[in-house]
Amino acid sequence: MNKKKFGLRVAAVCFLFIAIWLLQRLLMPKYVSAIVEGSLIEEYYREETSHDVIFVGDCEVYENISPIALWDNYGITSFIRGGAQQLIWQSYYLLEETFKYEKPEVAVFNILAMQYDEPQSEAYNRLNLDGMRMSKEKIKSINASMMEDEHLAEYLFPLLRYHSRWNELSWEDFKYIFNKDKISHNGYYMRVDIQPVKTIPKPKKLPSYEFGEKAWEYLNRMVELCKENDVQLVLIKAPSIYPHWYDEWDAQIKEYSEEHDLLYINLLQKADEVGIDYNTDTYNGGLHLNISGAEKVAVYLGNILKETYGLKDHRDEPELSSVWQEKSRFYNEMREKQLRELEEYGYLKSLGVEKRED
Amino acid sequence: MLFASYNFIVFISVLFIIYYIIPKKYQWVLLLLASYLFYFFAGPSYLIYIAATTISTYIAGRMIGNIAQSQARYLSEHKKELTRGEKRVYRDRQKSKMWRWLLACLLFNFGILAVVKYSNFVIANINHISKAVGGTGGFSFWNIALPMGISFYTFQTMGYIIDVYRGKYSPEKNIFKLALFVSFFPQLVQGPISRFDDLSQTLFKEHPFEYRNISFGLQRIVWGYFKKVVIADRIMVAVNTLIKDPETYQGAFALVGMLFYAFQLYADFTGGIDITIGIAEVLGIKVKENFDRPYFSKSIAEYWRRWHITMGTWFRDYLFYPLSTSKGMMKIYKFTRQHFNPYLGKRIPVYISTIIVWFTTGLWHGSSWNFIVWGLMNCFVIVISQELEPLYSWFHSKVRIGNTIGFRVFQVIRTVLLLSAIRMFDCYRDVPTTFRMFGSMFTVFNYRELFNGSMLNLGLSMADYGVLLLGLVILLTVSLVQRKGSVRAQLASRPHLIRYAIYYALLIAILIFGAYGVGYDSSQFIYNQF
Amino acid sequence: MKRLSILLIALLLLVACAGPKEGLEEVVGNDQQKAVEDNKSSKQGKTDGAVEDNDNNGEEDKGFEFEANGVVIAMNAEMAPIIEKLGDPMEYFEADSCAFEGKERMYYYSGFEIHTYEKEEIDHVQSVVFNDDSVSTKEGISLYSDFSSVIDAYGEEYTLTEGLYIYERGKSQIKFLVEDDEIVSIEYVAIVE
Amino acid sequence: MEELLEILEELHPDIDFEECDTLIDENILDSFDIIALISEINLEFGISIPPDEIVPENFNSAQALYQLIERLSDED
Repeated sequence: MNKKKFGLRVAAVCFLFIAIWLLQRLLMPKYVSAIVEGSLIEEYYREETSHDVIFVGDCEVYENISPIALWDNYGITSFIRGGAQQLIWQSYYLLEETFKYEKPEVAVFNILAMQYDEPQSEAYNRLNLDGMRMSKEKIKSINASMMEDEHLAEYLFPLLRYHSRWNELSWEDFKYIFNKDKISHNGYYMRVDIQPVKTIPKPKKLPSYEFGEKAWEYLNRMVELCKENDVQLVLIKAPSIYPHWYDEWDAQIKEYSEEHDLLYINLLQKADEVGIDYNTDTYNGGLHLNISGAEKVAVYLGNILKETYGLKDHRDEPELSSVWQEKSRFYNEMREKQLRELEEYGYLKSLGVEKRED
Repeated sequence: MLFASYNFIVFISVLFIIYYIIPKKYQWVLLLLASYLFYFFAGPSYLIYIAATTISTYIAGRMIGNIAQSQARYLSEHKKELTRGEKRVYRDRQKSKMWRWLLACLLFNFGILAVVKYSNFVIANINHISKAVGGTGGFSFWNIALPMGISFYTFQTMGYIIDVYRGKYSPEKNIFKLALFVSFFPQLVQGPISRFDDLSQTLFKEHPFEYRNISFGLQRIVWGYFKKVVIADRIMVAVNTLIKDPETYQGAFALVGMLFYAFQLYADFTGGIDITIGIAEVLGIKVKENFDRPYFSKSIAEYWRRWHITMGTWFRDYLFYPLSTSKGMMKIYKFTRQHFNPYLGKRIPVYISTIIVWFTTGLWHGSSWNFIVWGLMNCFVIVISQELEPLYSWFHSKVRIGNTIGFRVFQVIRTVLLLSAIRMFDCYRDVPTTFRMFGSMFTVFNYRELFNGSMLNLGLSMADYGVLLLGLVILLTVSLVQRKGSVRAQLASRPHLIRYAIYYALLIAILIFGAYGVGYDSSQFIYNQF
Repeated sequence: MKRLSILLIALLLLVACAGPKEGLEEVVGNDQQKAVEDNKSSKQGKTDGAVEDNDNNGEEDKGFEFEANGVVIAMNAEMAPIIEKLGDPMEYFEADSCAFEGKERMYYYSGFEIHTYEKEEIDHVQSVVFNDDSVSTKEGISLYSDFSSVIDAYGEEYTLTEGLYIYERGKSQIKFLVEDDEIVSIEYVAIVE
Repeated sequence: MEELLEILEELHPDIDFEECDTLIDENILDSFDIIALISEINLEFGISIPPDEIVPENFNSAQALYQLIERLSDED
């Protein structure tokens, strides 16, 4: 085989791989205008400055806490690495991965995910895993999360998963093939609309109130991981009224946190203290807080974190200040935009929210 | 491990690399290990079955070989002193010894096949009869898993032992080589059914790395996946919707289901065989072709010589010929000849054998009456057209259209329709349903419904139909190009740019348009039943 | 007459196959179909299907149903007509599912509640949960009765995990949670594909 | 050879078997003929032609067929 022929063959193979890689970029969902929750995990990699606090957990962190309010009130820098129905092992591996980039002072984990001991759905796995950069932790997380009919290959090469989107491609898929707009505020998903709590569903009796073995295992590992990295672990239960947080569960976490000398804050119990008004601070009947509620939680939590762990106020540091000023600007701009939209249409049309009938 | 699974692709990729790295004299050993690993993934307990077949056949083969050897030695040593009659007596005695070994081997191995594959069918039939005569029909079904590919490797291995018995070649002395012949993994799942003398020529050889083999083999594999994953697995969604609910999908939909199934079966089966032969080709091994553009056949008899060829020749060599030339058949021949006429004498033994062969063929396909009826229908059509032959000749002598292209196209289409109609038996759940559905094509006039959007309720979208149509065009084109010889060889003489454009387009088409992964869950489920 | 016979033969051509006269292998064209079918049929259990009675046991497929005020509530049934018959619920709650569209809705009626799931934007019954002993299953079981009554009514074919007895029928389950031989929870659940 | 030609001519009186060497290739003998032939040969010569000898080369001409019969009877 002569040199020229060999060179041609190499070029041909490279061309193939580039073509496939481009197709993969094209076919992966962009999560820009619908299901924006899918963008949360990857936005962490855009951060250029470090954080005092890292949040992990399900929608009860990324919808209920405003990092911008933490900065504005206490000069605390934070990021929420939350995802829809994030399972505890996904939270654990996200923390492990985060610690490779930075060592925050505090890690906060929302404890509701303890209820799941098994992978729940492929779709939620995707929202939490696809955004992660390739790493050992990502693969471990995938292996812990896969449903029975999922394959590692489909995570390593998402084209295998998303190839069937070829007939639903939209302009957006081409537009954001390389770069996407930022949609979150350090992992916080903003909503300004309001839907008050009208009913609190009755809790269903459960056969067992014991958390599962796997859930405990990862909680233990999370405690260990934080200890090793010299990070303070804080457990919280966000003030969402549904899914129901059982007293039996609360007791177990209380006991566990005392045993391991962790701070456990049940914000649901302390909703009055936090100042949550379930008539104005939630956008979907008490499941998730809106921006008003998220800011109240941030103020309340920030105070505790500052007092307990002596977190520094960075507001007088010019470099950080300018970064966070830009974040605040984007935050306020989006709030204004959503408020305007709400006024105009009566609901948040751009987020694909359905118009409410009531 | 299914062909269309990530595991399998990783498996063969790793195998290909190791195969050409290790010393060449161990290549066949690697293949044996790989085959057993492949089988292990299918179900560890299945290994017992394939090992039992291998060992029993090995022993029987060696014993028959020894007898044949000692017979040859004895005859040449005593060439002079033995009379013709004495030789014959000696030979008959030896033959009957060999026969006993052969018989034991056949009974043992076909016995295994019968038990694992047909016992529940037999039990179901007994229960049915017993219920009909007022009994309880209370035999419960056996819970035996059917070892993967057992019909294929049993047939292949029994072909070997019969050949050894017939003295066609001497038995393999190395049991591990025989084990590889029995279990060679690319053809384990769906054939082709190879002959030992043919396959062993390349199977145990040392194979140097040859670019052409690899390149052609990989092309064939990609082509196979295209047929299987893009076409067969996609159309399967609609086929399953149609045949699972015969009450809803009658008339026009039965016709659509029939045609779709023909399309699916072709793409799936020939695609699978392409993958098999392609893998073997990359390994430097030559596996016999199993298809010869079967849907261009002009008659059912011709179709059966061009579809699943290795199966057909197996039945011919090991069942039809022995049966039709057996002592019993000769007696029937003589009897009918003397008491009726030579015409009947010629036909009756052949037809009896043919019917038996087709019954067996049906049964081989599956343990249900559907398949038996399906086999007998094929037989019926072939016999009828045979008997009507003089009429056709007369017809053609009156109407001279026999050689026009139009008439040939008509023959081809008629043959495809006919065989598709017969194949409805392996779609629907039972024989009466099949007849009902066939009838509905002529009695239920809902052909207009095909155009009111109900085709989009079968699980396929407009885009899917687009892909299928394109796939059909590509299949047809390739088949037509094939008439001029190997498509890959023709491609190889084209400029690089065109060649690579075609390879890449095919590969990317599989990646993008393949009906695999999430979103095709239902088809995945159906797929597993194969 | 001649015409007629030509027509007849033309018809025969359609039905049967006139190949040219062929040699050795003519009648022997006994090939095979599909490897793949080999496995398929066995796994599909066509074995049984071919010979067994076809009259499907309708009851078996139907699944468990709850009946309240003469209204039948079957699992996976569409919810709209049920609301129409039952009247407006005493209370109503809807829960967004995180990130994706589709809501879980809960309708509270006297003694029980109905949960629904969305499929193609239509609400279907996901589960029925008993809230007090004013309602009972079709088989006559209500909350706080003895567990033995369940066995009497539903038989022994249950699966048991941590005090939860689950019976399955068609695309539905009925679950009894038992503490100290007393039924403390009764729930109908749809099996959703 | 004579007996063999007799058998053949009985099957197809119209063919010149001494000349023709494309009996199979030209589809003169169909499978019925082959099977009948094997039976007749068995009756006439007492020789059974084993299934693996049923290949076109052995049946293409009367000469080839006769050689086959010779070969098989030689073994006895």
